[in-house]
Amino acid sequence: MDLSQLPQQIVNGLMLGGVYVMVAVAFTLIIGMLNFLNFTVPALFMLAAVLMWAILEGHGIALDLTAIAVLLVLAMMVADRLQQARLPPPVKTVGALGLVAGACVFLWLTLSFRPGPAVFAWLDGAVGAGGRWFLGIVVALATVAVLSLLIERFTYRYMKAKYGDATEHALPLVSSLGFLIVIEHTVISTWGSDALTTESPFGNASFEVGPVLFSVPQLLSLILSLAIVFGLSVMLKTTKLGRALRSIAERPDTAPLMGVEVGRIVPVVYVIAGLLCATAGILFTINYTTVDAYIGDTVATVAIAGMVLGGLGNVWGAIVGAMLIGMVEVMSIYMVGATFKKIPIWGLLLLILIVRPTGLFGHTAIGKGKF
Amino acid sequence: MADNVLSIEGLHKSFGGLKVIDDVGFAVKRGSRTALIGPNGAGKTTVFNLLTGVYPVDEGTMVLDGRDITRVPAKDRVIFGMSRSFQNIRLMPHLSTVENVMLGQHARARRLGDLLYPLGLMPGNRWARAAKEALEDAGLETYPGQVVANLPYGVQKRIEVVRAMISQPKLLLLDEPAAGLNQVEAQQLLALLEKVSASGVTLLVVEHDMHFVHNLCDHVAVLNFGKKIFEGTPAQVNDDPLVREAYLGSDTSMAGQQNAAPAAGAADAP
Amino acid sequence: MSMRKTLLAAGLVAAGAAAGTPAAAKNEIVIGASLGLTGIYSTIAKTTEVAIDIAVAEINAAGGINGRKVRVAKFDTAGDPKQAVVAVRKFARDDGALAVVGPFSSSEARVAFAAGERAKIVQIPNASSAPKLADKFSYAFRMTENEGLQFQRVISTLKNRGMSIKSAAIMYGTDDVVSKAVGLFIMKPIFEKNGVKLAKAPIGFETKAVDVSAQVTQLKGQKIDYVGLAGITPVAVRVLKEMRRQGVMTPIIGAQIWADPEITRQMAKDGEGAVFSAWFWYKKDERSREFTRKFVEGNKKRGIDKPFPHHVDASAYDAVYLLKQVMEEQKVTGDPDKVAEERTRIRDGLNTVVFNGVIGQICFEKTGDAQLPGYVMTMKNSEWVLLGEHKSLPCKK
Amino acid sequence: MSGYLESQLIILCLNVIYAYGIFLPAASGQLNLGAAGFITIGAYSSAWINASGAPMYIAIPASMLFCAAIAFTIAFPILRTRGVYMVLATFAFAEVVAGLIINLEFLGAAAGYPVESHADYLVVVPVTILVVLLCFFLMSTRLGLAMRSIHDDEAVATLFGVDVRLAKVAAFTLGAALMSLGGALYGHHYNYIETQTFNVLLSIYILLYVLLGGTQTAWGPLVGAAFFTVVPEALRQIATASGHAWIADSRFIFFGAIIVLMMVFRPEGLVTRTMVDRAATPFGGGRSGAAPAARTA
Repeated sequence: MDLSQLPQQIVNGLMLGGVYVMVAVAFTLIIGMLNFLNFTVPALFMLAAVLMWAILEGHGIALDLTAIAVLLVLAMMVADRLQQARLPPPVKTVGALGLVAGACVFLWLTLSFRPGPAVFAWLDGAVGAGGRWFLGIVVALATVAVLSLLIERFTYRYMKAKYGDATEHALPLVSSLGFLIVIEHTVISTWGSDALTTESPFGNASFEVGPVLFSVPQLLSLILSLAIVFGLSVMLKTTKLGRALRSIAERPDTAPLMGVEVGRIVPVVYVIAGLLCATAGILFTINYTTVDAYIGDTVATVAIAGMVLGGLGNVWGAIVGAMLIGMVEVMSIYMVGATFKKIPIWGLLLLILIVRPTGLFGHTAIGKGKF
Repeated sequence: MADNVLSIEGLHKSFGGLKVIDDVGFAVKRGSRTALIGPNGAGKTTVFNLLTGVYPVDEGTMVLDGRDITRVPAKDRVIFGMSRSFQNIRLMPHLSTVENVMLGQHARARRLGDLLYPLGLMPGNRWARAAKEALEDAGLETYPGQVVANLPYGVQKRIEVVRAMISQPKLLLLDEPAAGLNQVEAQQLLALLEKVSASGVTLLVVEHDMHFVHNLCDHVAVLNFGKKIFEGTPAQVNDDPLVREAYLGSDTSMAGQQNAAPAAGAADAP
Repeated sequence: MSMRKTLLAAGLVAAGAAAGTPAAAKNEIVIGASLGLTGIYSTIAKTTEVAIDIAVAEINAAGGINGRKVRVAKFDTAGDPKQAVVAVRKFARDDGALAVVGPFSSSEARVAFAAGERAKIVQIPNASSAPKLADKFSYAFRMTENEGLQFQRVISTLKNRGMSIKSAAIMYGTDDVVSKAVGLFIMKPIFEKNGVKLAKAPIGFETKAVDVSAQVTQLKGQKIDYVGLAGITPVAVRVLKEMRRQGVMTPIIGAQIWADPEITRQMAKDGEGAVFSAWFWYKKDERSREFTRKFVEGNKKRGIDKPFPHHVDASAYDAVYLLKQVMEEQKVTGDPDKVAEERTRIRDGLNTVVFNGVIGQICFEKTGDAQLPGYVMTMKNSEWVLLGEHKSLPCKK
Repeated sequence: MSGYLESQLIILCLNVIYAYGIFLPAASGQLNLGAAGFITIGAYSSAWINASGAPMYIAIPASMLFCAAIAFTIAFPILRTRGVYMVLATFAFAEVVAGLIINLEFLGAAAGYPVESHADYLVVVPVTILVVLLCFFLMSTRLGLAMRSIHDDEAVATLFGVDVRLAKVAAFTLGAALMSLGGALYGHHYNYIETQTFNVLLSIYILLYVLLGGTQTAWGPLVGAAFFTVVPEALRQIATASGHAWIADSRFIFFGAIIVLMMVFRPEGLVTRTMVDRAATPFGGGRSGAAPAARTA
């Protein structure tokens, strides 16, 4: 072991922790509010990263797929509204049929014209290279946000319908795993299983402080992640929405009595968690420039460990935990080698779960319920 | 000694510094039907939970049929002859009626041979027969494949009593048995409890419905803020100044909203 | 209940469709192709399918094998060893196949070999290069070159061309059998044997790792001519990019694991100066160029954009022609009554065959591993440039 | 038998055994996401014992005992955790096992480990049938009743004299032994094992078999494992039959969507208690129709 590397390795650990932070916070947010381990988080993270890559590399099919996904979700939401609306049944039927017809026509148009490449051609001509960056960020955020709504509908809403019973708590877990499979395989069958690489606009921009190298995009992402998470926790503390969220987290049964519309707030939680994943994914693409269909699993499993370390349901705990776990990973590679990496990370997690299941800063109440 | 199925002395329990049970002591006579009443939050259910071992006691002793059960683990207390029903029905929602009752037999079937006896494969086995008979005695039909989650509330309440009874207790603890029942269901339950009592089992009942208490019980203990403030017959309870104060002095809206205050119950009574 | 009926119906559909798969008809010769068309190897296995299709189309256009048409029975294993066993049993028992091209990965091959040995049917993987996989099986023939031999060829070429390689560091995948073997048991001894000083003990990384900064930091400040990189393409690209990010500008050197045409794009300018080897060179001769042309075109038709064939694609293409040659030498008929005996004749034929394909000259050792040529390449301006050519060794019999 | 059907049957059998290994704790309310860990232990220990000279029919039971001993030891700390924590703890356990095996050179480390004796379908299928029968038997006993009671309401089960900890440890240990059996049979059937095949995805899938099948009756894991084995194959066959390769290409997308939809229509799993009992009593439909309460699907 070469001690002169230590400062650089510490920085490496912090930067890696920065990758895990937002994913860990996304996990902890949903687990804290809804007591549910959301397995779509890895998929959403990966999807955002891959969409960002696809748009940077000018894969028109990304836009086609996005358009189809967004359309389907919107159609579903309109259908929901329609069902709840006070309208005479014939109008509802006609409306539903019209919706289906409209969706089919749009689907057909998208599949036959494939507008993606044309959009890229126009974009590159009109805006230049920066246009793709902007488009990539917008598309990744929007798609993931919209998909979060879809996922909320098929996980939490069904859990709520059956709340209070042992078996049904596994329901959102199973549904979220179903989504994980769908999203991962959509990416694999569209872009394959290989590494997908692009160029970062920052190149390898970096600066050195003494013996330690800081990479500009990495540093920026770390600062950005921390700023976003900080903003989030301020939002949770001060705004009306934040108070509503906390009241759901603390007392899911009585929150409705206090005037909190759980049905309207929960989708917000999902969208926030989704946007965190998406931001993490976008930053990942910018930083590492190499993505594939499996990065979600790799990053998210370690992020889960970080979340547990910090204590379930605690945003600041997730930050500290994720940074720590990044450090543990880097230090174990540095000191004993990558072969042994799994043992310290997962051994630590196991130990914490058994000895101090609340993690460093967690509440005792969270996650104790049965499935 | 032999007269009392249960005697409690100097019971104390605090949760996080809050005294929930403060020096409570009373005795339940063999064959009696004792009611434990008091305003909301008086600690009645906590007494039940201490008795059945859900929580450990801080101080005090509990003697069941001559045996000190204070330190006996919860899972073993049922063997010594104490069984209970719950405030909110806690039947096993995914088990059938008969299976729920068979759970009540568990205390008497803890040998390995009993544990590995294939109840489900032998439809006519003695355990299932006993459970079915107990249900029929209670006037409950059983339907194959009917999980209890979908049964009416009153039926579930009675199944709870049957489940508790089949463990052959000496003392049956009933936590608000009449809560949430309509008139007819309350009558059916009362009839069942009369029958249980007639068979020699002692009843200890936590109940808000004073009408029900008057009809069923012969002895009353009143708790307020974790302390016993009264013990006597149901007829005396309305006249006790401390009891009146405890109920009327508490939030009147609460007394009005629930059919809880003994005063209201007494007014109803003939 | 209706759900169970649905399940039952689905089961029946599956069973019916499986039972309905036509066994070999008379006058046709069936070759199985075990491909990982979905799952983790899908990107690379899809082009293998194209290569096989080209070979079969060419053979059929030229009159088939011994006057019989060739049909390929394909099975998608999704990269799952269990499904690779399904594939070989299906080819052997249901499809009446005479031989199998595939399975793709070493994980699949090592379980499929055991099943193929019991079914007595030849399997020719085109990409499995984990050491000592086929020795115990008489029906296993791997059309891949020994990683150690290839790496020695890389070092020899560098020396012949007078390129300086005095010191090196090794980075290897710890959880992938080929990567680990190449890193620890091939690169290390070969470097030492050739007088290359190892600046550090080999540094490991996990194949699925997304961040290798901690490993690359350990390279910093070392005076190294080359970094020996033993890892499959995706993680090799990650390591390379991380090296450049941290300012380690040393070129990488490797054997065959990441010799994928895609690296011209994936590594792009970061791959400048990388040295590696492959057993196929698409500009070798007119036949190779012709195959390359058809291959690129065939892929384009399926919406896949490839610059030129991967050497495993060339292996799949040659494997079909190799089977043709052996079948012709052994006068195989594909007659369903004689399938069992003809499969064994194909095996015996493969043991002695000497074949010339787009790869070059091919023969098989007793271990079931092929002797293939080696082409040592370097990357220049995101293009592959040939540094040296090594003819395949003769097989000891 | 067709080679295709026989091989798929083997896969089905292994999946069924794994599923029962997860089902036993799940039936008593414990979600175990560590299947891969126990399967790895079973596969490697049986292979190692077999390689040391013991015949397969000794190696497999010995590996089951070994795995059961490990499960018994870790059951006490792990079963202290609940809910999400238990899911994560078992998951972490599986990762630690994988991390250990990859470093054990005498078990082949990354290169995998060859297994000597071969177990063909004549071994795998009867053993699977035995496992299924055993689990049906177990769930019909009073122990099974106690496990299902713990699943529904642990506190009440305790008050009726159920030794909750003992029942949970028994279910966890027995489940681990079954998974070890599954792993050992995997090794002996395919004759080569590597820890990379027993990954998180495997644990997730097995948990899905059980939850999708339903944890209320012993039919659940059987139906769940069959569903997971048959549906992707059915999609493959549909693709072949219809000539649309894209169906085969995207069959896992359909598969995931089916899982999500399944949860909408059958949130308690494919097989529920009510369903089994109705099927078991031919005229039960009419009688339970007369039940006093309105039922929900």
